[in-house]
Amino acid sequence: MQAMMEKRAKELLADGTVNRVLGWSAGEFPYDITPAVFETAKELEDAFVYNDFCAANLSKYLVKESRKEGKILVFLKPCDTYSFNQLLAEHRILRENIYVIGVPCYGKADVEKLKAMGIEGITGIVMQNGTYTVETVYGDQTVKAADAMAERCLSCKSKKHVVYDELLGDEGEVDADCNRFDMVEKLEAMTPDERFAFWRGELSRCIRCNACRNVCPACTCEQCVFDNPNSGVSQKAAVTSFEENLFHIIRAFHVAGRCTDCGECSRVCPQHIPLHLLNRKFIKDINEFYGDYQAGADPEAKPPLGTYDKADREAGEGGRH
Amino acid sequence: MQVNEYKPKIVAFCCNWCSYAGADGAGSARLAYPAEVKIIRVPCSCRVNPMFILRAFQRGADGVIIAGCHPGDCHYTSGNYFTRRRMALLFSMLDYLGIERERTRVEWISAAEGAKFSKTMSEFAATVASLGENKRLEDLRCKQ
Amino acid sequence: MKKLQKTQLQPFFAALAANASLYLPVDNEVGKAEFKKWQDGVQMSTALNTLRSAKDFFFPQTENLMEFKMEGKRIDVIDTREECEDFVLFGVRACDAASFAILDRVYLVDPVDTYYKNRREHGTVVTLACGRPAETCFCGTFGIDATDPAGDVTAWELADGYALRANTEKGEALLASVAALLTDTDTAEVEAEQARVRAILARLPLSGLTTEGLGEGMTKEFFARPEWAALSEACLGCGTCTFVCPTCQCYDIRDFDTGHGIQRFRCWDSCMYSDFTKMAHGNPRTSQLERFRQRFMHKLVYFPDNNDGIFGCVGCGRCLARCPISMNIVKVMKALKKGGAEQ
Amino acid sequence: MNETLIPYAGVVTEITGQTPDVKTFRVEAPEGGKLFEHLPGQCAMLSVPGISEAMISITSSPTNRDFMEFSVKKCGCLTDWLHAMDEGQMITVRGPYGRHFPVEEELKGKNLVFVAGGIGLAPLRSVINYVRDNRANYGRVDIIYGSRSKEDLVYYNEIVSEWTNTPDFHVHLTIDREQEGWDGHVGFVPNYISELELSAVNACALVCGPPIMIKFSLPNLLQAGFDKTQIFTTMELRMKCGIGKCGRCNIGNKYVCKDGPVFRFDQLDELPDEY
Repeated sequence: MQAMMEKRAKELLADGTVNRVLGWSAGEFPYDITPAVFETAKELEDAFVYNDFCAANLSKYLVKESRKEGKILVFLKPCDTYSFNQLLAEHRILRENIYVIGVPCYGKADVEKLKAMGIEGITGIVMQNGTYTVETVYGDQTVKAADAMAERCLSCKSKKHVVYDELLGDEGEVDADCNRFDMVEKLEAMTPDERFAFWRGELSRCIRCNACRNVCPACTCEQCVFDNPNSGVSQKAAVTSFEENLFHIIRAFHVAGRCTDCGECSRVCPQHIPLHLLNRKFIKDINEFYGDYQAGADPEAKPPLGTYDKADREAGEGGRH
Repeated sequence: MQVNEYKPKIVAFCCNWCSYAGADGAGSARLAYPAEVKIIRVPCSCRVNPMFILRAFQRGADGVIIAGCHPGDCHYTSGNYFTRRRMALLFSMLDYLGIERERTRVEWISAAEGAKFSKTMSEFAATVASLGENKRLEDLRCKQ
Repeated sequence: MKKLQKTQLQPFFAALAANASLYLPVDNEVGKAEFKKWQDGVQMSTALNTLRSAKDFFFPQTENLMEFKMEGKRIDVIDTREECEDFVLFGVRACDAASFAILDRVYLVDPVDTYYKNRREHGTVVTLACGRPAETCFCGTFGIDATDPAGDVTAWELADGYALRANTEKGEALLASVAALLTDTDTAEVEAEQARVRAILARLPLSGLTTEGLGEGMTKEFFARPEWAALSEACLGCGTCTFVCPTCQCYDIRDFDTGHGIQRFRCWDSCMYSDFTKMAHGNPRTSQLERFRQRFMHKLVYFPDNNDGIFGCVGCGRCLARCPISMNIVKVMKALKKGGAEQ
Repeated sequence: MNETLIPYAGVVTEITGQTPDVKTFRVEAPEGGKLFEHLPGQCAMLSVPGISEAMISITSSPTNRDFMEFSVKKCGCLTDWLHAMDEGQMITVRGPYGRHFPVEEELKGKNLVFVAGGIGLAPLRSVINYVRDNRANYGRVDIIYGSRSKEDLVYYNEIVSEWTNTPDFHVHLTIDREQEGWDGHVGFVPNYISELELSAVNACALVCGPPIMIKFSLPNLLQAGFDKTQIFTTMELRMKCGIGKCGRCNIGNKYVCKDGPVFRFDQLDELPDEY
């Protein structure tokens, strides 16, 4: 797939369809891959990569990149296309300056999972036939790719690209039976005290680095409320447990109905806080309260918090309670 | 020695066009409502964003109630319908985080419903009083 | 040199904790190590390093500096400083131990930061030599020896126990306080362990990285380099690298109105944030490129300039592991060196 | 042990309007007298707890034994608050911070040329009054000061009643545009420098004003024969600690709060062209 993508990128650069390519650039190790803009065939040859560790969702970079001169080629995985559509619906990206190539994804790997198996000192990873042969300074180890799959990919909602100009590989399908709300339901089934204890344990680790916010394709405000010194909310330090709660409630609330569940927030959290469980709660509630809604599936759809129905339930009413 | 009875602090965000007038109505009809209820007038119930509610808790509130016009009667046509959706989600989230859901409430009270205002506030104050002090959304810095 | 039998580890912790609060790496809810207070039954993590650095103990993410009482036109300044309690940090790695020396160069130079100094004076650091370094490790680049870390006491994990060496008076006192649990030993076992680990360190992928061509006096050379554009392109402008970094020391001072007074607190800040240099009449660093450049120039040039050539990085590898987009100081160093070679 | 981050509380005993958006605040210790000593060009962190803290230059001369003065232009939360407050209000002050103008070193015995624009006169006023109080130690003094209009000239009364009457003080005022009731010079400061035919012999120049004024004044001073080692300026950036630790006011390896705010122009050349 990497070779095929590189070839198409070079062709589109050569025939002038696009003048830049937004993709992934290889790093020091097999897994530390950085999003990058390539301008020449040489740059692509030197660093372009597409493998199981290309986890970053590139769609948010288009907010900036699509406003530059010329057209840009972007490679989007299925879940990234939902973010793309959502950005489009919110007029945050300029569609006419973007050429989308959909690329298949069978689930991305999480190097933390390898490390949790005690695999350290990684110098190389050969990815083949569903297994990873991990070369380390302590000897080689073979791992099933499925065992190293990122948590978010284990409950992938869709392998279908909802938008593209061109598709490489086969079209996947929406998985209506994905069990992505399992953990939310598990939490809902707990007592309030247990839930409170669970979230205190998780949120108390927050270091307020803002990675979750900054990576989120739905967080594209010109100025975030948390960056406004007059809001009385400190941007960079959760001084008390209250502020930890406040930040995470508001962060999730501001993307409620807009979050496509791409899972980037949890992926980037340096403290491994399962932030997606907050977003998924909103998604699940919206589905239950106002009918099934998948942000980004249809750019023309009305956002659930931007509309209403006279027969809506009352706040605090119904549901599990 | 006299033991101080616990009185919850309650913030009531009241829509200017109905519930605030409802509070007035309660006053002129000499219908009592608990003194612990502090009213903040807002132009419409949908002016209340989640941050207002959380900050009220931070600053010492034990309960927060939003009072707006009855659905269909919004001065701005549809504001309260949006309030309803937002607060449905927010309250559910607070519950999800293990924060007592009874500390937050939305009620529709018209300008003519002074009696309802008085009754609702008394009831809410009693509910909150039974929960005791807000501990889960408190900010220790703001405690004396 | 002293030796502690492995079976005596918990009694050793208990003895230390009897005199002062003892903190050591412990696995948390998600199986990652973080420094936590020891109490009976708490097991030390076997992880190579903690997610967050140990700098919190001397330079916490937030701390109250003082309070103000405001009454009419009157302001009373209340000094809320308190003498810190004695504490012991066990299991600090060589990189983090080296970071304390870097923080000292900021906070203990005149005018001394008394908040930092207080904690530094009351803390005793027991370091633990690395046994199983990771691919992200490159402390050797900055002349740090993972097999012989600094600290008040240095410890080595051996097959059947721990070797302990006091390096300072504080360290001597600490070992003396638990002398009953220790036996004398020679350095042979430690030397064998060091040789084993040094052989691994030499095989690490970043073992060849040097600081050659970086450091003092390189401001003009690096400041306007074209590489910054590509390096900073994907940067999200979050504070992850800064907050997990053991040497990042920038802070913000903010006031919080408690309703009955004003608390002035200090919190970590990040030069990666857009408001870091924002003033009432504008922001001198308007782009992420400028902010990104500041972070790395500070560690690789400005800090060495002002500190006898010592770099503001200890090669702990946390930013390599944690950056959401996998951009980090190693990539920056390599790109700057490569760009320099091509020029 | 003293902690430099903990400020003194001082009383604002007098507030004088200088221009429509600049006021001068006189600050004394609650028991009277100065909160601390300083040297010309040094700054202090002024704060109203709960609002903000900011670095402001001390505009009074250290030779003033009774109080300190700060001239503040209204341009942000803290300064808005200061402008709205009444006399008798307390504020907090800590300092002094930064390097001062070398009044007892390089400047001593020299002819001095002061070049200022707008509020930029505030830090120089400290030096000017220091020179007036130690008149014998310095030679001829030229003060070139410009602002947008006559109303925007700070310390106007002090300039015309005191500075112009000091022996061998030559004050050259200018405003940007013609204005009724103004028969003085009209034009920008940098051009005025060239028109004045200043002598660089045994002289030093002290420049402070908006960045654009500094930028265009420098070549004209060089043209007049000044060397970069004879020209001093003072700068400002966002600061939090004032002691070179919080990490935000650096230009290259220099912190403006600690290594500045006073820089000699040849020193600035060593720094990267960041701003």
